[in-house]
Amino acid sequence: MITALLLFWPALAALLVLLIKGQGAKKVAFVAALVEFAIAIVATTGFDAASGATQFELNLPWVENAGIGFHIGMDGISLLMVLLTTFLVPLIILSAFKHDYKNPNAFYALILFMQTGLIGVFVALDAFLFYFFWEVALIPIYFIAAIWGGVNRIPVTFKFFVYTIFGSLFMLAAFVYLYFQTGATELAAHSSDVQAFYQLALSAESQSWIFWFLFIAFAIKMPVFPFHTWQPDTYTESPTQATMLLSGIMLKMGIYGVLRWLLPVVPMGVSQWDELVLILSIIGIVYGSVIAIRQHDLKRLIAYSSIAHVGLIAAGIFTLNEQGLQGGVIQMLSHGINVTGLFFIIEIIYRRTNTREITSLGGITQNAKALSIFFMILLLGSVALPLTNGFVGEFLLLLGVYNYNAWFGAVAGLTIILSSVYMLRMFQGVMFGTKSEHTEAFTDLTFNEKAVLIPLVIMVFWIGLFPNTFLSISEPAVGNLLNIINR
Amino acid sequence: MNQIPEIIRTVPLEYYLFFSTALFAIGVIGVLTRRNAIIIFMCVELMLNAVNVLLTALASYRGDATGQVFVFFIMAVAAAEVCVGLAIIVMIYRNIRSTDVQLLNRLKW
Amino acid sequence: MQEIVMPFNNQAMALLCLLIPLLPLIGFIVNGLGNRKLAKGMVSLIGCGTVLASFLISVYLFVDFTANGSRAYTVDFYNWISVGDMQIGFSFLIDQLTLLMMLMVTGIGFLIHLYSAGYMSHDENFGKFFAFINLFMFSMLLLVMGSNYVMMFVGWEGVGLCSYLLIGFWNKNTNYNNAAKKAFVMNRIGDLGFLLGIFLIFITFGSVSYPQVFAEAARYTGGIDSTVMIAITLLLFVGAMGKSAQIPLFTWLPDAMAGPTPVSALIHAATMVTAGIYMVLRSNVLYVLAPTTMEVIAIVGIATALLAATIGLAQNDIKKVLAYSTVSQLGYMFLALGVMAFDSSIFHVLTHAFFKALLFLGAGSVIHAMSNEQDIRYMGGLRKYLPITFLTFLIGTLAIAGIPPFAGFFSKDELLAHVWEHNKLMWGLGLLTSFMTSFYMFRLVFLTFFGTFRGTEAQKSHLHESPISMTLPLIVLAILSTIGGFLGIPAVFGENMHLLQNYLAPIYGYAQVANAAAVAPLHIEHSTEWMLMGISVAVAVVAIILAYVMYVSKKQVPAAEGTKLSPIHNLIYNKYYIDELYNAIIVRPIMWLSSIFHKVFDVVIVDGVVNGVGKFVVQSSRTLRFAQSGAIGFYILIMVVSIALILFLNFFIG
Amino acid sequence: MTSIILLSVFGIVNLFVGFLKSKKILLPLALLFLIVVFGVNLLGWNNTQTYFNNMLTIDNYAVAFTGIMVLTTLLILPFSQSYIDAEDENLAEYYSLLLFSLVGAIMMVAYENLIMLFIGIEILSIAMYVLAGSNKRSLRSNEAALKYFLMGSFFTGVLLFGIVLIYGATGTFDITEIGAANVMADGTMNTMFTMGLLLLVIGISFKIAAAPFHFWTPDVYEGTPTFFTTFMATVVKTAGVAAFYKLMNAAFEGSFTSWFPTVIAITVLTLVVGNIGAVIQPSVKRMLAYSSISHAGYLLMTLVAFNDLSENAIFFYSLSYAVASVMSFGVLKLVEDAREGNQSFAAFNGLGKTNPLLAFVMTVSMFSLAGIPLTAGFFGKLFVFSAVIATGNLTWLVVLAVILAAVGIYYYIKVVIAMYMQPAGENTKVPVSGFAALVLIICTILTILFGIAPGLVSNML
Repeated sequence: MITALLLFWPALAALLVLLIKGQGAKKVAFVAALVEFAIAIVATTGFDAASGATQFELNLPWVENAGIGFHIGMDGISLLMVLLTTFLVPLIILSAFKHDYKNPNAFYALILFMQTGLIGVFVALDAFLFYFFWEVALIPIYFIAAIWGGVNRIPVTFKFFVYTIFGSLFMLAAFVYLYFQTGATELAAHSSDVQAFYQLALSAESQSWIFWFLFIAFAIKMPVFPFHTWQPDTYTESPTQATMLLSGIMLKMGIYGVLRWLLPVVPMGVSQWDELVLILSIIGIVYGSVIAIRQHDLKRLIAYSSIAHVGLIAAGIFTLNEQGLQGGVIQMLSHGINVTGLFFIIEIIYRRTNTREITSLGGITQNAKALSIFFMILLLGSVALPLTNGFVGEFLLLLGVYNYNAWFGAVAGLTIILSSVYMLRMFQGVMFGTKSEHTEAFTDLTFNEKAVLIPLVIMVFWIGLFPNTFLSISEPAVGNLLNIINR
Repeated sequence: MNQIPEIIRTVPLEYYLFFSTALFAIGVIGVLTRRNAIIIFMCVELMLNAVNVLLTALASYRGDATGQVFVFFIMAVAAAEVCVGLAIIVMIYRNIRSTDVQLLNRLKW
Repeated sequence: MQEIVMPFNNQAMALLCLLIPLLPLIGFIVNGLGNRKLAKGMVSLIGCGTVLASFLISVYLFVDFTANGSRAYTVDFYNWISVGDMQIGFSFLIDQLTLLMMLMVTGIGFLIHLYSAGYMSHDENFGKFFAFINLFMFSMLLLVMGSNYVMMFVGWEGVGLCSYLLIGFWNKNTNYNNAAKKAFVMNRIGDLGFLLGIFLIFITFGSVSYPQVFAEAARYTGGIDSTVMIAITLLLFVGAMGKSAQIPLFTWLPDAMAGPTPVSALIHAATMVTAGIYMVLRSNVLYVLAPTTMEVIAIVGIATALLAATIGLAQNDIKKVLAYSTVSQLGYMFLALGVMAFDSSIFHVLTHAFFKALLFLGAGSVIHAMSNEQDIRYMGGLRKYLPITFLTFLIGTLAIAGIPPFAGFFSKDELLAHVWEHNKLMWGLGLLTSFMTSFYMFRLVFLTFFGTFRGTEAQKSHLHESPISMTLPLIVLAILSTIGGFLGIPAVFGENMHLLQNYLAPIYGYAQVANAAAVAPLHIEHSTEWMLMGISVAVAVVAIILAYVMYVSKKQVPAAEGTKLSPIHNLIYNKYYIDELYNAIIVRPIMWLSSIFHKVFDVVIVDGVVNGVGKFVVQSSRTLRFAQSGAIGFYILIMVVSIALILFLNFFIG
Repeated sequence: MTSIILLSVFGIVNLFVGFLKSKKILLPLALLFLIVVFGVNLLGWNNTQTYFNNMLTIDNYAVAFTGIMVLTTLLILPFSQSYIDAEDENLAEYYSLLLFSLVGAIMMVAYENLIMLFIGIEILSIAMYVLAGSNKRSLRSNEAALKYFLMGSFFTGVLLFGIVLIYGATGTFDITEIGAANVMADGTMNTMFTMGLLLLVIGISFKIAAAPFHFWTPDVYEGTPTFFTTFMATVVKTAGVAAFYKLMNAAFEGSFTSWFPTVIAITVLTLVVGNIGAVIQPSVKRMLAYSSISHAGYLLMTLVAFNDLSENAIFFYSLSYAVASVMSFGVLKLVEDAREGNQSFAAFNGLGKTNPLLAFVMTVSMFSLAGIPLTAGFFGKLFVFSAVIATGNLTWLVVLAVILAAVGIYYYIKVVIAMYMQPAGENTKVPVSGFAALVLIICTILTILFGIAPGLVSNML
């Protein structure tokens, strides 16, 4: 039941927020998101981390007689994703407090509504339910990005929308196909339940093409090279809150999809193509990093860096070894936290200077000590400095990839070098040097901004110092996953 | 005195078939080649009549009344179509003083 | 063979161990958050006090350790990362090597902190500076105390970060920032190698924890010089190259002189740069299993030593000379490692820490007095104004030149003796390096402290000896540089007088098992040893005389900027154009690639395909539109044709 | 049967009521009639009856589709507000024609005999010819009527010729008997039968606007007053597809192989033409016309699948499409009335600001038409694709449909962009009558309800 509560509370809250006129909406939305986080915490305390089983399950018939169930529940991986979502959403809402968006009720309601979609994706245990929430999460973010975004928002978000739906329709086709391969249950001739999918024994050939149908959908969402071209533009043009949602949480949908719906369902397809996927991912790492080196726009820079980071996660996950998978899971959390924080810092800088061009900035550190500290910490997390969150994930991921193939590991490891190049270049350009006309009167962080950044920074160190808190939650679930894959 | 169906049967069925197909085709060609709405409509009527001829013949050969009954249905419907069709054409003529269908191509692309 | 006791159950001792790195971390946090709010006195008290406390605890640990039979032990705090069968603990290993490094790091660290309290007293970011060097102490201590490779990596990256922060401490200056970035990136190149090495260790031995890895390695059945061992050791060595500034990753270190001088002394001379040597030494059991790697290390070491020494000959910046000398000395240390003279290497690390810290601090004192002038062409005759600085600096120079009885003499001599045994050519090159070292160091001394003052009048009027907080560390370090050598008295002066060797012997326990031949003690004829000593001292003295003749007697001053130099001089003066070379073969191609990826690949090809599909659809739509001509006749024609086609296909094709 | 009679009677009653001065009573009355018919129709559920010597069967199939069509008509009528307000519009006649044409539509889903099919199609079509030209002074309306009429009657001829050939081959008009007749053995008869079958398929394809017999659709939809276009896009299409499926299922199941290649070709062509054609349309109405072609394509996919999932898929898809169309055309009508007949995308600019409700309704309908979750359209597409994939060897068709569905999103979202992301400019608030608003809200609720709980209606047949 608590899963259902998690799932529907944001949607209900969204309706409530929609009714509130004026800027009061954000406060209600913030409180609602906090409540959601509290629910997630309650769920976590009741969660038996030692067991890899799905917990808090709810299985109702949805499309009766067709074997399509409203089946939700959480295992360790889901729980972590839910925690990430519920943790970030209040912060994202809070981060918008200083920004008086037009039609605030719609803006915040859409964020909350999207949260339902996101949570739904992470807890759905039925293929069609998963697809359902997958798209449900897309619609609000499209509107947020397209209505409150930058100058070029319309064509850019348009492309994003069509692009991602195009990919996910293939997933739908694959799901329908898989659905018809399942055996009969007492209720219906077929079933779209996750367990039914896991029990499928498909021929290698059909697994092979199903793999691509599913992978394209997930790859576009992540995005993995070469399906990434919607991403930098969309991140740049969207309002920062949308960018945070997209990069912090939504991107994880793709990775989560791979974990839940790709690897265990078509293991033979995976073993046939994983090398290619790894190569693509690793190309993405180098590619994204190298491009990031020369970007001038801060948001675009982080966007490209995100391609690199996600490439590493994808590579790690497709190694199908425990380090890679666990690394992927923990890195999803870390990346979510770091990238959200970095985008927020860019937003803070943009609010004060009206520019995101590195060349027009500089010397901010002289005026804003607190900002410098937060920026530095998040940046270090992002470049995977030990004792920050990024290190644990990257270490495990690189170890996983190295375990798979030493050369792949070595090339993927270039991220360590390249990320430091572009991140430090950015930091130096923005924070160091002499002040520019834009940064002359730069003011340090306000209370609100600190309130957003402090929890993020705490998490940077928490995951960095005590990753086992989170690793132990996902470990049994990852073990289960591996058992199913290696069945 | 022969029954009408019997008289009809004195001609081989193929002939009816060819005849009505030819008539139908003439109708189609008429529709394709003419520009006057009324003549096009006449050609459509020709097509319907081709059908009627064939239907009658078939019904006779089958010794089945339903086919012939259907002819009446077709005639009734054709009459209704004529009413509506001519009304439409008249309406158009009032507006553009012509029944040339080629003058009507505002709706396109 | 030394067994490592684990786990260690003494809570109080565990707390003490934890306090050693933790105290500087607390100092970092307090000073960092209170940067502007705390009084400078308070800041220095916290900054120096925490390090002093760490030093004292280290001393206590050392005493305790020796008193309790010198048994190595680990202190486990908690399980840091645990995935499947990989358990990475947050734990420390206390053994002879660790203790030695701890004492050196905290001891010299404290002196430099003290020095900084004076040197940086006029800086507006005084608190920030102390925070950063405290953080450095924390990282460095983690590096040396960690009980597994990942912990070492934590410290490894941590010191890299501090190095970045401190080199770019005066961050308004873009050149300084670039130097900082360069240091960090170059270190990271090495770090990648290190990391891959750790992966390979984990895959080979199933653990990254020293006790397990070393025990496994001692039992290693793959034989000497197996591919895996060479790969592991080479990868680790790549890490060492980055951190310890060896060819090809050395160019960051001279640039790193952009940081405040105490930073150069602490990080880029005495402690951090020796991390590479520590790492090799720590992994000695792995390295003795891969003699090929050792050969590579030796070659890289001697090449670095020689290359840096030649560059040092022509530098005019007081800190740059010292920087190249540091690179050169580090090369020496690797040379020693390469010939498996582990003890000599750490011995040289130790003595080098004393005299190089001393030299840097002395240089700092000079710069302080000269109002931030660093070019020796504008100095001269400073011994009258800075007597203590001069004296201590001279002692340091004598030490580095290898003049007995100063510290450098012992370590360098022992080192060269090992090299002689291993390879005569290397010894010859080593001797050449020694000659050049002696020459450029005395060139520095003569140009700085002798002759007449060549600076501006304004500078001259400001010349003054540094305050006590700065001179005190100089004096202490000078004393250490003088007597430090007696830790390792060579066998010619008496058997078993080599304290360091005796002390460190247990850490080669596993290596003894794995490859006893490699760590067999050196047996060198006393006559040979006497001869080697004689030659090296003679060479050093000749170099000093040469330098004296050139710079004191003939009063030569290096050519001013822009003067036409002879081709070789020009080459050396411009550091063999290595930076330019790297720029041309690495930086520019990456930048070019970045543009190509972005502008051509991303925008034109990948996005072009995506947009192309969109355009194709729109174009199809536009084309399809023409079919919808609006003419009834045309419509019916097409439909009739379609009907005909359908019938035709069904009856004549299907 | 009762509903047919009732509708006929109500149609006539309506004409008489039209003599009254006030037109105010007409709408409530018509709605009342339809509600009665809807209720009466439901009585036929699980109560199969045949009439006229087995020429009509009111079975669950007929009841279900009649339900959709009556419901749709109910939902469409409130958009006639502009006719109520206008003095010179013959509202009573329009209503009656709609009611009469509904009779034809019901016959099309309840026929057991090709004669009834023909009569039903004609009743429906002739009424539509008139309604297409109902705006007598508009040349566009005239042109639409003429095009519809000429082409429609032409294809009536084709359809009839097909029926006659079938009759010639089998000697009967009864679809069950046709299905039972074994004509394949006889060579001559076989040719005649196949020819008839193909002409029949072509004739009905024309009625449901399947490519390449779609040419009338964009023009006629555009020219016809929007109120009636709505009816065309919903009731006519639903009736056509239901009739098509029933025909193939009852009469031509045995000759599957002889019509399958043609139908699949038509399906593919329809999907392509509909979706691609809609992409660059500058007018929302014309875009919706092309979109309706594409939906005919999706509906035809069920016919291609031709298995036990098809019926429910057709039903659900028709329902979701009909409701979404009522919403989209309804909003379009309101908007064009307020913008002096402007049907372009620009007419929708800033609707999100001026009329949040209309914009929301339009968005939901666009998403439903595009098949995006949370709307009924998603499950419509899901069921259709399911039916096709269940055949096992037509996955490529689904892939094609999926790609074209993505193209579909491209043009549907353009409306949403215009409404929410473009500035309103000159556009002012669109007046919405209470009835219309109510209908739009009901449709939205239905769309979302079926989008969340499709199980409510997905397994009725």
